[in-house]
Amino acid sequence: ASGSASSGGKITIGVTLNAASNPFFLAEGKAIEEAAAAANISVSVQYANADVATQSNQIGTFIRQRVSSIVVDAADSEGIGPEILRAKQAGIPVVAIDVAATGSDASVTSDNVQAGRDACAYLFRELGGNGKIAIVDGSPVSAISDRMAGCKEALAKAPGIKVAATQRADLTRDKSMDVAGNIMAAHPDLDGFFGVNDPTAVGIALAAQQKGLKLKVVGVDGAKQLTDLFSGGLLIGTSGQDPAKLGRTGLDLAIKLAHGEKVSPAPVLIPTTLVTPDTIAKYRSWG
Amino acid sequence: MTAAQQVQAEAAVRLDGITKSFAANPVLRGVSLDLRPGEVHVLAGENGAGKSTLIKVLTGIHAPDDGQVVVDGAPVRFAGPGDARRRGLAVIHQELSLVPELTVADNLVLGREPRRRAGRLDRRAARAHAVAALDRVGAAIDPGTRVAELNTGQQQLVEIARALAERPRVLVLDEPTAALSDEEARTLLRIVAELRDEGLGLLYISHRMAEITAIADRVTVLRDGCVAGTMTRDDLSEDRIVTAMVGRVVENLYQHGDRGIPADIRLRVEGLTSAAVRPCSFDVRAGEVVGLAGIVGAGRSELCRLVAGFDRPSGGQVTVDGRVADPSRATAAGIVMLPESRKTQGLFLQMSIGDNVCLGTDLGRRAFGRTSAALRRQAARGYAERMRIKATGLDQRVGELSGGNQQKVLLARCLARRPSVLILDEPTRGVDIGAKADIYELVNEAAAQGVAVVLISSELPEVLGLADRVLVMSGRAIVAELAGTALTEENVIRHATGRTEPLPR
Amino acid sequence: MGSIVLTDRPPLRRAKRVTDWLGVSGALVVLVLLFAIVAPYFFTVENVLDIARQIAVTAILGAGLTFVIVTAGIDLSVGSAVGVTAFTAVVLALHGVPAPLALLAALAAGAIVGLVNGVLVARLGLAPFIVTLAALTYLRGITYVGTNGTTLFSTELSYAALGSGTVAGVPIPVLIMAAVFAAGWYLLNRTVFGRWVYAVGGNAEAARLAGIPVRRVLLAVYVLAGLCAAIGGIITSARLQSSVPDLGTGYELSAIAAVVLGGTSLMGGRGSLVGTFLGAAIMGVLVNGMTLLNISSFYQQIIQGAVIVVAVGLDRLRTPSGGTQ
Amino acid sequence: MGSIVLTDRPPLRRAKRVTDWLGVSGALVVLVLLFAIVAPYFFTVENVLDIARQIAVTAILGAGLTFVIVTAGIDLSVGSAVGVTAFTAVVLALHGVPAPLALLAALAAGAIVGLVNGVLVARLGLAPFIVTLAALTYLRGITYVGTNGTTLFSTELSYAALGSGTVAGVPIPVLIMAAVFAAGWYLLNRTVFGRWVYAVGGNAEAARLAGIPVRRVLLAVYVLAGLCAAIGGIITSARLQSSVPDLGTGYELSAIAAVVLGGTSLMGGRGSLVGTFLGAAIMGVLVNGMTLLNISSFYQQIIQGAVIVVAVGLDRLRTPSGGTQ
Ligand SMILES: Nc1ncnc2c1ncn2[C@@H]1O[C@H](COP(=O)(O)OP(=O)(O)OP(=O)(O)O)[C@@H](O)[C@H]1O
Ligand SMILES: Nc1ncnc2c1ncn2[C@@H]1O[C@H](COP(=O)(O)OP(=O)(O)OP(=O)(O)O)[C@@H](O)[C@H]1O
Ligand SMILES: [Mg+2]
Ligand SMILES: [Mg+2]
Repeated sequence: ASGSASSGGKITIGVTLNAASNPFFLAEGKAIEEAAAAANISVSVQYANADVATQSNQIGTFIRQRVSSIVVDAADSEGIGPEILRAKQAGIPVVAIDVAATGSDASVTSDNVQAGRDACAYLFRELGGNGKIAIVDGSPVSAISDRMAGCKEALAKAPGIKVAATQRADLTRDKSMDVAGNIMAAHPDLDGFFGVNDPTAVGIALAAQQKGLKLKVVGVDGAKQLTDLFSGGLLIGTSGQDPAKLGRTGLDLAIKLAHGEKVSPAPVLIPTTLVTPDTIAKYRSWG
Repeated sequence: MTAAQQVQAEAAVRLDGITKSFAANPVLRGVSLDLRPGEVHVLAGENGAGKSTLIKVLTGIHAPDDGQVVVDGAPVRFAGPGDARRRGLAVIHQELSLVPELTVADNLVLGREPRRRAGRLDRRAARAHAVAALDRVGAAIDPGTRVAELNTGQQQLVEIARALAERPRVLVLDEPTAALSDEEARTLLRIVAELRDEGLGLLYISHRMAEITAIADRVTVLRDGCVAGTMTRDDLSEDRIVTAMVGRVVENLYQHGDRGIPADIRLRVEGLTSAAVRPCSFDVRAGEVVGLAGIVGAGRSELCRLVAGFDRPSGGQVTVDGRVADPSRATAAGIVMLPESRKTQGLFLQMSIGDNVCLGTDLGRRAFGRTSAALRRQAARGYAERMRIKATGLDQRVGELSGGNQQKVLLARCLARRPSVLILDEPTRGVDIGAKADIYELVNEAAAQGVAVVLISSELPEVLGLADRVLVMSGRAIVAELAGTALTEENVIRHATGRTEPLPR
Repeated sequence: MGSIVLTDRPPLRRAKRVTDWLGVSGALVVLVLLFAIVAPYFFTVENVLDIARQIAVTAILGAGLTFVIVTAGIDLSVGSAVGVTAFTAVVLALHGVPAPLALLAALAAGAIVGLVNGVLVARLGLAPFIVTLAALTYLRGITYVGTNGTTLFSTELSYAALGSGTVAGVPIPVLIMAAVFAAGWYLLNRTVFGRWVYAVGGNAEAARLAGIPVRRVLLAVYVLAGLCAAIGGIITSARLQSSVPDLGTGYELSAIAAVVLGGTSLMGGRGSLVGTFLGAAIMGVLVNGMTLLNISSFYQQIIQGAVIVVAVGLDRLRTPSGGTQ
Repeated sequence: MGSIVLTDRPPLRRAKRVTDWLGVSGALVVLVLLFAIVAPYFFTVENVLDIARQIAVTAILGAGLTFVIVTAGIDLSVGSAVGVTAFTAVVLALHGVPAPLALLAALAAGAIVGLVNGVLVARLGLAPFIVTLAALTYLRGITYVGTNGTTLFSTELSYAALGSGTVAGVPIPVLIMAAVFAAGWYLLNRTVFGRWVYAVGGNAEAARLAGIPVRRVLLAVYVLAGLCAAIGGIITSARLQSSVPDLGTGYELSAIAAVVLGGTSLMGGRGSLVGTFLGAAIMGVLVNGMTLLNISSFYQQIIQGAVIVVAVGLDRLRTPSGGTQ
């Protein structure tokens, strides 16, 4: 077997995605595997356990296998940089998907700032421009901090909105449920919540439901686990990302690079779409 | 009926040609022995002769490689210790086997707890069992006390009470008096005699000659895993036993070494005290052996631990050769103590003999703290040979040695530290007679070299035989100092049991 | 028979028992008072019940772990067992299996997990730490394979009330916790089996010689830990109305922290369920109070670590023994 | 005096020593053969060096942990210590501190972390498990506070070569690992301090009475563990040319798994660095081989867990002692 097949024959693409614990990355991986099968390309999809050193090692192994190109959804945008550089020195091009990765030859990312801005702006509109909200933040990775930045932009334009509390959970339902429950105990008069991803938003909604509170919650992701709960009335919207499209676009770029074609280094931004009970019919959710 | 047939008919248990090896090391080689109801059968032998191993085969802990255990005339194969117990074989092992964190009552009913419905512990019945069992051995212990808080003697009594509570037909006692004071030992022997009269068969292991001659109906002597001789009450004598055990004649066991004219005071203890010891003062001259007598719990160990810097005193001071010893660095002042419990306070059971001798000493040590196994072996060899440690080699793990040999390893370490003051806390506990003689010789040797020796022992003949002077402790204070003609067994007991007023000091 | 001279013993030990949880209960009282003063809403009935509900799962895992740790073992796999049992319950419930059966299946799954750990520890004599570390890994793998990495959820989860319902105002998870602790306490303190657990942890060799079925006791405690993990899995999945593949990650550490804070010795032979409950409570109060005060989660971690050290340190101060245990 | 009773020692014990790692080295050989056959590239010089580089950090952490575990302790904080020392080195290097000083500072940070653990364990007599569990928590908090949760990154990190450079074709992390193991081996097997470490783990009370400075030994092993964590932090941050706030999360478990796979007993008194290296190697070979074979990461976890059990199980089979340890 030979992997240095960029000169012809079947090409192999190494893919390493952040973590298997989040359906978002799984949706990316699944889309990549399907697209690769359709294009008769072999891919190796690995998940990095959210540890950038593990991800580094995985890229190292890809380099050793002399894959034709690499797709990475980085566990850390910067920390992965040196390993990407080593891949390039070995003549293997790298495509970053979902979040930027220092040194990549091409990138396809969601516009996370837009995602946060849209979700928050929508929440503030639904509150009539006035009210008291709380935010449940997550682990400080760039995709999450971008959403927070977007939300802050929206906040700046909504002077009637007061942020009563900002707390971090760990992007999971169970932790955010406890955190939100505690926030609600301290501030029983909240009008709304921004959860920085969908599991967080769902956790908030469950906490509110179990406390019998009526408030409005928005998230970011557009995952099925949130959109399916629209009927409950607590969750009112989310910024829909398209992991499958991120994956497929990334794979396309990786194939082109593997064949030696030129691609633009400018990041391809996959816009997010605001998903609400009104627009859900037009949206294909995932997860 | 011939004598042999009578044995056949009457034996409650019989061991037939038992052979047992650990790895390639044969420990028992075709040992046969029987035990009749209503007799005390003493098993004697040097350390490592295989006595405990034989007991473990008898009580289902080890399976024999060859030979068989016969109960009531039928060969049996025990599935485990519980199995043997159900057949009426109770055993008190050499090593204490209680659960320290549980109460006395819990321990007494361990493994056969009285229950109510649904596995519920019947606590009232358990307590009643416990009280009855303790009464049987005459022990005044609160059943609610945790075993960890009892001293060794009390723990031993609890074990005996537990074994007897099962109403066994056969009771095996592996060195039950090793950790007991003379007084306690006497009580135990009384109990043993009563049990024999009640028709129990008792297999009794001991290194104490006086005890053996006092209680034995028959004696079987093991040497190197073989039966070296069996004698009945009528034809047994201390000399015969010892000769069979050791394979040579041991003379003058308590040989008082030649001591020169009293030299300068080496160790001076002034008003040393702690929560467990009332203020004590005494001194020991270079080359002198001072005995410390008293009943269990008199505070002998506690006092010596203070002297050796094991525990922190709350007052008083210790001087060695005129220099005040810092209690946290007693070793630096040349005070070395052989602790009371070799297993928990002395040895590193997973490490080799060589390591155990060298640890904490300068043996086998080069510049910058370098050392190697070969260096340590080499350094330890002389000590091991002098102590006549019985082992397959200096690399053998100490945990695999018999109790007496373990004690010798520990003693070797103490001597390797070249002490100017040597404190020995029960140095011959569980040690066979041959080894005892060796140890006494070493004590005399050390004294002859000018070491100040303090000897704690619960065996009075030992203290009286070796010491130049004896301090008696009672109620955590020194109550008497005996020397010369006043140094008699009677005097020691009188002071130790508090039947006199404390001496004015 | 002659009586034996025995020394009088000061009643020192007994008193110690009562103060066994001095450090942790002291710290708990201080924290509660502190938060009651500075955090509005802290000392309301709702918030106290909330805290109780939030600690329920940790406390229940801790209850099972207490048995294991008293035998001088450890179970690192309870977090992963929460994940795999939650998955079992949810996947069956979503496929129309009646709730009682689905829950029984989850409990059975927990028992099997414990049985495997127990067999490896008790029969093969492997070290509990490594056996359950392996289980932590492979159970998570099994959950991922089973869920294919996705979240299973339903707004109509048949047994959701077990997570969010209340009886007379008390959340059901709190009632379950109370039941688990009551049963566990009875088992540990009032039955023969409980004595055996302490005996095995205190001196396994002595227990064996006394004829206690040491292996079966060990097997049983791991099964108990597995069952408690299953109860935790059921409550969590009921509350979340879903099975999340990485559910329970890291729970083992909080649960062990609760047990050890409660004074149970990792060396075995000593410990209590009351202590475990107090240990879980202190962590729950701390997190709740700090969140009410809107303390940054970065600082929360530092404070949590410090409180653990202080609580066990206080415990230690009353027994001024040097050296190591 | 009479005859000497030290009989000649059968060469049995030595032989036993050699098979101390039978299980893990057997499993390692089997895995290597298997992968060499089925995975192309596996048995190339580059890949073997790659594996060595990938296990370097785990193995180095394991080396420090071996000392701690031989004293019957544990250090759960090494993963968080990797994070905090990596941060120390990177932040200083990025602010223009010369590389040697920045690295020294990181080592000092590691030593301080170890010192704090050591003081709490050795002086206050707190249980190592809970002390280092607390450290795991607060050290992570400190790293988050220090970095404010962001990644510090520079393409020009002055000491980057320590992560990615090679000398005569051998990656520098591998050389560092070799140096750490050589020094550690010497310390543990050829110095009096090494004997003390075993003695303290085997019987702390006996060690104290034998005049061994038990507390200082304990202090020292935790400092060693902290230093090893700092070396791990330096290598990782050099490799990534950055300090990532959650760097090192969970590393403690891999490192402990390596140590225990290598036959070191968690009860103390027994263990070896060679074993720890083999333990780290087996995990590294497994992950590398499975990645080469493109095995799904879900199944990888299941296989990893199973291999751990099998390896320690094999180890156990040769010593057919029943019961528990
Ligand atoms: N588990 C074991 N593994 C290896 N060797 C053992 C084991 N148990 C005992 N031995 C060896 O068997 C021999 C006999 O030991 P045993 O304990 O039976 O002696 P003993 O006669 O009871 O001595 P003591 O009077 O000192 O108690 C010793 O040499 C000991 O080292
Ligand atoms: N703090 C304490 N609480 C309870 N009992 C204590 C305490 N300190 C010491 N003791 C007891 O005081 C007694 C003094 O014991 P010590 O060992 O010094 O006596 P001894 O004369 O050496 O007897 P032995 O022959 O048993 O060694 C022991 O029973 C010991 O358990
Ligand atoms: Mg014996
Ligand atoms: Mg004593």
